[in-house]
Amino acid sequence: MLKVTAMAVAAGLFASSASNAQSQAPIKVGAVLSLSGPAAVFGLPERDAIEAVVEEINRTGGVNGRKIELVLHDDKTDPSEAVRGVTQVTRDGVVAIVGPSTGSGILAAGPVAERLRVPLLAPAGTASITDKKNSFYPWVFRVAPSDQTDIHKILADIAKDGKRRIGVFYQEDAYGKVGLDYGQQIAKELGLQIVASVSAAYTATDLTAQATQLREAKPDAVFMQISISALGASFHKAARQVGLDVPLYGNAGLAQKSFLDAMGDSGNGVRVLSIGNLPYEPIDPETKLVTLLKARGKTPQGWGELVGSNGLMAIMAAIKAVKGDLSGPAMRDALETICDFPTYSRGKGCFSKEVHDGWGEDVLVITEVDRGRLKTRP
Amino acid sequence: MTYWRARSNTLVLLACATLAGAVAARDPAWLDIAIAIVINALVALSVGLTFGQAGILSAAQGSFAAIGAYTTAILTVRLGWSPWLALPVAIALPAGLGHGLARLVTRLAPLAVALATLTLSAIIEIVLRSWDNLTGGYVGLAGIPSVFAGQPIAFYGLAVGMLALAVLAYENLMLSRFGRGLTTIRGDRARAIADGIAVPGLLSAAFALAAAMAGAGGWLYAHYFSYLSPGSLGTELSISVLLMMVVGGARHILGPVAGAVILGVLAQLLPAQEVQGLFYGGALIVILLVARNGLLGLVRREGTL
Amino acid sequence: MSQGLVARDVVMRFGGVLALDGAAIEVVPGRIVGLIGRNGSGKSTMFNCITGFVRPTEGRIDLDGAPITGLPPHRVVRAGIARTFQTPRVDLRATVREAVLCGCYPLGRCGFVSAFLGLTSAVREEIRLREQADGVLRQVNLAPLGDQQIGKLAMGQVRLVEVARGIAAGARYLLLDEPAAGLTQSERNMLADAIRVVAKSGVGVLLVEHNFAFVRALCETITVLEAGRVLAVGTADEIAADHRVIESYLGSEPAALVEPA
Amino acid sequence: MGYLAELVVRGVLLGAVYALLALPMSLTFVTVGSIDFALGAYAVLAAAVGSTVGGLAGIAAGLGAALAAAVAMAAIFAGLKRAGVEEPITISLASFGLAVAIGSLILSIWGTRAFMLHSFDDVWVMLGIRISPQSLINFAIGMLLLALVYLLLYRTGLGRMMRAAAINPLGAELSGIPVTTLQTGTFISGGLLGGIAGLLILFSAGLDFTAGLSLTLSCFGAAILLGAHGPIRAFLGGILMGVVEALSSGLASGAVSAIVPLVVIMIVLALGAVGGVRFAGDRP
Repeated sequence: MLKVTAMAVAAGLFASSASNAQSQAPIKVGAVLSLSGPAAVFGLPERDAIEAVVEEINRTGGVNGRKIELVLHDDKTDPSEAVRGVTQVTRDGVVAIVGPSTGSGILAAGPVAERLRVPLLAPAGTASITDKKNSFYPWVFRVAPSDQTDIHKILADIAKDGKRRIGVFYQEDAYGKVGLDYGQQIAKELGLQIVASVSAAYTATDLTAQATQLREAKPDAVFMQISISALGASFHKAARQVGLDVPLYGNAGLAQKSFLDAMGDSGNGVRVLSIGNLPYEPIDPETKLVTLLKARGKTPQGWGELVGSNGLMAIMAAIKAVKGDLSGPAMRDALETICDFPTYSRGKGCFSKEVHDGWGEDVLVITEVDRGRLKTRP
Repeated sequence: MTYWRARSNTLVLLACATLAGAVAARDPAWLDIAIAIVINALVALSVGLTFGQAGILSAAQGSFAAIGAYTTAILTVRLGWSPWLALPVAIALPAGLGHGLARLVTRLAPLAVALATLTLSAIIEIVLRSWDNLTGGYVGLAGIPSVFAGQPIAFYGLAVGMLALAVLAYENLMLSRFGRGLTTIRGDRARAIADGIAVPGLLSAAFALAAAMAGAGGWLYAHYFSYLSPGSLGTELSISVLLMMVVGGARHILGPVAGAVILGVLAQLLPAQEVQGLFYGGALIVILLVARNGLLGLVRREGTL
Repeated sequence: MSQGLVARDVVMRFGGVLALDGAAIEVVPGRIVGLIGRNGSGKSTMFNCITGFVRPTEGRIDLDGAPITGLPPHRVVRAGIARTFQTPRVDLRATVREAVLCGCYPLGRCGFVSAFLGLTSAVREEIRLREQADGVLRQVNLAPLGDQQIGKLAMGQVRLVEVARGIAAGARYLLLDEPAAGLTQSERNMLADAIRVVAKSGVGVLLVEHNFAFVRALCETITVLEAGRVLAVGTADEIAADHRVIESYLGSEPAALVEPA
Repeated sequence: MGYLAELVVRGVLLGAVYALLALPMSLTFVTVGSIDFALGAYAVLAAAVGSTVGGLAGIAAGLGAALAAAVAMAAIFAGLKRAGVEEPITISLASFGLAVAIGSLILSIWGTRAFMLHSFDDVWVMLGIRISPQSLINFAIGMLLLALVYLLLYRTGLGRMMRAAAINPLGAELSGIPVTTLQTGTFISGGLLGGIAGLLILFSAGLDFTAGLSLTLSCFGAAILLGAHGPIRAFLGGILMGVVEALSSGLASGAVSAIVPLVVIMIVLALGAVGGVRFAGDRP
């Protein structure tokens, strides 16, 4: 039943004449994603969703009567490999690229995208990727909420719960550091006080010392800016072990099935910010993505699928908006005109010349862990 | 004439690189790979000198490249220097640091040297990502001026030229008493001392030269990619250049260069994504099993190339 | 001051062990001096003190009147004191000429920078060093073997290469550490001839040996060590006749006395 | 004061895990003169298989998987040796290749999921410090294995042969000690010890596919820090690393807490160098 609906919707979205599809060469779309290395946590779900959606589009007749051909490149969570990936898929003739997966990958690839004149649909929250001061600003379009948006949403939730003294646990990388910096800024605006902050490397084997330090600061709640699920689960365990008995709030990085599986039943009550709630409580357009993924034997992991498919759907919308020949520059111009186009996620994507941050707070939901599942909170 | 006959490595390198450049020039993606390979080769050459000749296992060469790269990035982005003006600084600073580091570590047991250099590169990485005002922190430095922007073939020529100069310097050194001294130190320090060699001094000088090569590699990296972050160059590069050196042949001057080419091309040809590591690791093991003195060891007698 | 390599009152303590207790020795240019003693008598320690490989606790070592006590070993070498090793320390894959070239290291005047820049001065210097090495090879009759790999040589020839490597940089004193150990009779003779040639060219030779016959045949004067102290000094014949020496050292190995060198 | 003591205790408990991996690291170093870079990968593999199978069978399966991987390493080592490779670095890099391959295998089978199981829900309070029984088990197993390895090395004929092979491989070979067999066995025992460490981490802090190399590097540090001469130094090195890490992450945060353990490593190495290095000259 669901499948039929999905088909119908997709067919409606990409209505076109079948005869045309036969006569024209496929449109090439690039994806430069972290399929290995630490950011594979996001890169793999991004890829799964993009592949599933491309298959669905092609099955239902393509876009403007043309099939979509995906050109994939693994950036290995390495900025220079991201540059190489963008060069390579552009050589293969793509009109736009989803990726790279990481903020540093996008910052590295930006100048190349500018030189090769191909737009990047960036699935990362790092603020500086859409800084207007970048020479490559015209070529980078963010398809996820920015880090500030995320942090504001979750800290506002903490404030709403009446907590005042906040401890921060963050991972030692760009994502974690941003959490600390914006966290301090936004907390002040919301009248919260950050009483202690502790950090850990990706691969820390034991977090009891960090948890102890936070316990000593006597916070009302702890905010976790973490994207490595093993780190989040390990901290949760350490917190209970050392007697840090305050509510834990995780940023969107932890909205992963793997984080919940690792915590098991003991994770009940942990709050997690998420882009949609794909694995547990998908709502309408998201359910179609779940169906597509399951048809390919993939289990939805979290929000990687949503931002990946958002990137792809933005490209589809832009393709349809292009008048005349498809090319990188034409796609770029078209991307700045699209708004509220069909996607598989809740919330509205909207770009303009001035706004390259396509998604806002409306894609975000606060969820609560309940017996190994994320329950969307009203 | 005899001068160049004794320095055949440089000539072989130039010939091969010209040929490779001519082929790669037809395809921007392969040209990009070729440039990355030449940059890696320059850093790999530096481990060839420190480990292959002097027997000091340094796991910090990637960090020397990072220092070279950040030096030029900071000078050009923050202070508006010309990249060419920054080049000597980007070479001299790593060289100076390498000289000092060698004084510290060459007294240690071989594995302790590896640990010390590994630790040092971790420290450097933390400094690079924490010193926000100078290095741009985790986010890194974007907008580093390109050299020969839009003309990758010219940049390739520049990179090959710098690599060739490094090989020539390496070759010159090996043809002098210092080269023989390094070989003696690798085999037997007491023997080297009995030859009248000031071991720490010579090792420091060789280390400085190697660090200068890595720094030059970093300079190329910065001005080719125009972007630098703490993850761009560092421990991972240090380990991959060690692999390149061993795969190509540690004792052969061009061994690390050959290794850089083979591993660089291999990474492109192997199936990508999750399983790539399986193939990469497997290929590495097979190469080591087949060619015990490195791939150049299969073709050339030690010491000739 | 006076010519010669003079060590006086050398004391060496390793932890609680007194390896040398006021030992002394003197080597004069052009002469061959022997240093003998039982195992553990301190002769190796004395050898290492003179060459700078260990730093004596007390005492004084002068080279042609200038103190060299406590200098780092490579400076001692550069000051003109060459040494060999009991077990030859050579790269078996190197050729004889390459090995001797290694010994020419201190003769180089060009710096590291001009070497890797490949300046003409460095290229010229390399030619000069090769000529020097070839000269040394001729001096010890190794010239025909110049291109042989050391691994393919007989032990006696390897010892000769070591001697050549030691004096290649123009050392004025040559310290040999048990050079006759493990050699056949004919190899020993060949080595002895080479040592005499070297001494005749004005080099002072100090021979630390176990084999008394070899020492007796070569050396004009001999010093005998016992428990870190000088037991006796004299000509070869005096030493051979000294009853203390016979008791302490030769007594244990009477064969050494009668065996011809 | 109480807070500091608590951090030290936590550091010792963490250090026990490092120590467990540092043990095989030092064994391989002592008998082969080389470093097995795949040790951390054995640990992750054991944890991955163990968490998938679950229960006691999972523990057995995890150890089995780690052992199988170590047997592969032993085979690679034997192959290299037959090919005439003696350079320790070549062996190390081959093991690095294996580590990369195992990491990739784990990523393609299990994806990016975290491996973590929960053994005890209650927490014991000892001297005012809340400690999970699991960390005490980790420590006890670490001590037990240290004792076993020590007894093996210094109280058995096999251990004597191992040490002889380490000091002078050629001499040992000539006196009839099967050096290659011993070395191969050491690689395999690395799989066992690495596997045990991986399972203990699985039940305590958890880990994921990226952990392999960093575990190897931490334990490399632990094994070398106090001199790679034997199991006790390696074990103490592990404990020291754990304590320093716990103190720095309990008292500082961010760059400072990351840099302090590294600086301590450098200082310990430098101190070791001052006392330790003297050229033995020429004669034994």
